[in-house]
Amino acid sequence: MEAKEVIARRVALELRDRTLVNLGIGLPTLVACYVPAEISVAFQSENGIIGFGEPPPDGLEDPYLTDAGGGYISALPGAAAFDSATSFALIRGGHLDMTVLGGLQVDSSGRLANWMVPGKLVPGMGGAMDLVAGAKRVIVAMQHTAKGQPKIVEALTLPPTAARRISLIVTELAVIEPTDEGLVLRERAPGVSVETVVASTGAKLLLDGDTPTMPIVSPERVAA
Amino acid sequence: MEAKEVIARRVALELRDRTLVNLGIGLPTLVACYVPAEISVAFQSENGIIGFGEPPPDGLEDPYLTDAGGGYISALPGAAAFDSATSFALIRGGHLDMTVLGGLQVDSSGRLANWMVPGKLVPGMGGAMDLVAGAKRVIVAMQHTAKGQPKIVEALTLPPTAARRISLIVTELAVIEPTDEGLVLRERAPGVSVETVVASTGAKLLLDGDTPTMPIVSPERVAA
Amino acid sequence: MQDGISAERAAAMIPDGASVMFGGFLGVGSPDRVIDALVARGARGLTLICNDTASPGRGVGKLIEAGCVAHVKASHIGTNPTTQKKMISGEIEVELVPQGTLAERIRAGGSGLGGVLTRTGVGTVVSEGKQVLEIDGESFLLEMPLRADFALLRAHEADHFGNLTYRLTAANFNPVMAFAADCVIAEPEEIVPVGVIPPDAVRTPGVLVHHLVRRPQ
Amino acid sequence: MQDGISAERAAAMIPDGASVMFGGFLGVGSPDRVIDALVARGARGLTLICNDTASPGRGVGKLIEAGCVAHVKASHIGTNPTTQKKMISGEIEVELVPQGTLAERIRAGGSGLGGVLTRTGVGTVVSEGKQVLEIDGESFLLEMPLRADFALLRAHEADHFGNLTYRLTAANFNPVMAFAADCVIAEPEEIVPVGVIPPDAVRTPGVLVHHLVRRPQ
Repeated sequence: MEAKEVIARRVALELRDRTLVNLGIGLPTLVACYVPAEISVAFQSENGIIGFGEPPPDGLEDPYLTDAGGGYISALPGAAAFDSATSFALIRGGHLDMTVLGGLQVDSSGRLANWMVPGKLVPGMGGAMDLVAGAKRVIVAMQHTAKGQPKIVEALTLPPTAARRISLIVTELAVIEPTDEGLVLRERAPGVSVETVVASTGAKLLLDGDTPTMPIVSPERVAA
Repeated sequence: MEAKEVIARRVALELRDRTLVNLGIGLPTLVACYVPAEISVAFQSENGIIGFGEPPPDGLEDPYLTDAGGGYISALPGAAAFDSATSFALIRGGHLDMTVLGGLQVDSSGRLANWMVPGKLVPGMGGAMDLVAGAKRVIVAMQHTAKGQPKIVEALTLPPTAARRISLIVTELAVIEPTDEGLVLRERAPGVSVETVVASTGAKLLLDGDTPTMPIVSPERVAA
Repeated sequence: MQDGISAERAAAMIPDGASVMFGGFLGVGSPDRVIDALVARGARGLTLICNDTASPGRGVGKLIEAGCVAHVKASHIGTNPTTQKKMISGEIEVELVPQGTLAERIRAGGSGLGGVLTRTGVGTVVSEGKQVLEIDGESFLLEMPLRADFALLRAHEADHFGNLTYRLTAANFNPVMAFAADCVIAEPEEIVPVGVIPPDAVRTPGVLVHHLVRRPQ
Repeated sequence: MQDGISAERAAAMIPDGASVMFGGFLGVGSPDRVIDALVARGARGLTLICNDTASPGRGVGKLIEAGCVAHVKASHIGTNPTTQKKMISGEIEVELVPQGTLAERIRAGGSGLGGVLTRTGVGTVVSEGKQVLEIDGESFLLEMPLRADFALLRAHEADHFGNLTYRLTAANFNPVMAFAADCVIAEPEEIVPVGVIPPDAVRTPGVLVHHLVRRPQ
């Protein structure tokens, strides 16, 4: 299984029934493919819609129905459209149960950096700062390392996205929870040892008893 | 002509073409009856509509279409309905060209009191404080005296509605404009002498040359 | 969206002493059936957040008369002599809030904002005890966000997801209150299947609504 | 509402150096015909207030490429390499604003509020040089209202009074920008007689709209 699929499948297990969820562009978007069959989740796109689905069939695209990445989407029955002020009232007012975002770095205090690399990449924060400041749960879905370097570090070297501590980090190697005491290793991926996770991590990891293997939603449980 | 009609007719001359106007409950509401035929005004009701007209014919009332006084109204073609937050975004954001309000007192600095009489009458300010703080022009339409006592006074004895200076006072006796220098008597009603106005006013009135007679929109110029 | 609940069930969910936002403007756009059920169950000590207290026998005016209310935050109580009488006798505590400020405080409470900065109320009794900020040489009052335990809305249509529409001037405070309470209960005129309300016609997204009050059986 | 104007006339009304809000999200819901006309007339020195700078050849991306722009206030420029290049070369000055903060700053500018108090940006570079208020033990950043000389909107339908509707995700920043500029110009897909848009379907009241761009003749 590819790293991205492992991550997306594990994040999907964090989804809860009857909740509102925002998926960031890129890897987080994959999570929508692995929603467990027994639960119903409403996805929000910050450009102004709740209740969207797969891209429409070829030739049936609506130029006025796109996601936050600009891709064509479908509206599901019961969808609601709204403007940007309403969209961020939802995000910042505590109405968003969960957001899944990519990350460049997370540090030992659980702060996330994911919007710029000074001098190299200055795309802008888009809605990321609002999402991290406002969502009830913030899940960072990212590969464990970049070019061999740990992305989980003692202290951020990149500009933080928010002062707030994020809720959970999910990588292809492990599930890590930032807590008052520090980063706690909650799970390791199938076939990955605790030592491998520790060696790939740039911050101190706390162990909480045995580290169970990451459960991953199996293909047959995925919604059609 | 009754005092209220004189006032409403004179205020109607302050209406400008293609403007948005809010009329307070009571006397100010009468202004809508005297809109000059050549101009088009959109009336806003702060409970959430722009573009309303006369009460509907008997038996055709819509229980969900009322003005800020709770009376049944009609929607004119091109009306727009909206919620309270939008309504006050219009009022406080400078989008309302004019409001006409009743008054209990106006003082020499042009401050209005119109929302309570301590110990006697505490109805609440409703939208009055927002209207006075936010409308481009604030016209106070009121009778010149109450129970023989002047309502235009040197200093308010009632709690002010806003710190802001209102734009114009129209009574059955006179039109008075608050300015940096004080209250300037701009017009007197037909058949009313300057002396009568001064004698009925509790604040110093400045004269600006001859005081012309109040023009009042004549019946034939009123919109059908 | 779960199954629709009865007005009685909705009233039973709201404990004595709860803070409750009520949509409505002089009774237009009020959740009337839940109000009747609150009166019937003899609710006590409620804090009402609403534009006005309507009139005796109408809208939230029924709650005032029936002795359900301890506190009122509203912009206007002048149309209900009972509210005024109970305020003077000390039975009900009233906080008067300018109407636009009330709408914005509720919006702030529902949108995660720290407060509202407004010109309204500067230089009046409304500013007493409140912080005034000088911004670009002008004075703005800092007004606090408002939230409640419950919001009771009156809607026109609801679909099975809880998406809501409103009708003409019956919208008033309902849409903004939908964001600002821990539990949101909507009382629609009509309940329609999912898909009947087009996405652009939805004025309150269903994710905000916890319960729909069903029509009388 | 006056007669409809051409896109060229709209572009001619906007002087070089003006500040202009543009609706649109990655080019979806942008006033494309006025943008083309601004490029054609060789506008210079504009300040753009918009969510993003779309991509080269799309939406406001065309203005960036054509050298019309001196300043950009946006939440995201990552989809337009030309914006990034011109920012690095110093041709364009970019102020990055979190997307929700951008929407609220525009709303504050259009609603007469003194500022926005938000958690977003606290503890980040966004808070540099800004006031942080402690309210009920929590930190909120004070963000300033935003207004512009012009707002250019893309609408779905407009009636002859200028009442507007929007379509699905093409609404985005358009409704909030309608309140926040001295001159508001809307470019609708369809122009219909007064009365065709029902009052509850209107999302921007016509009183906010100064000019409608007519369809190509």
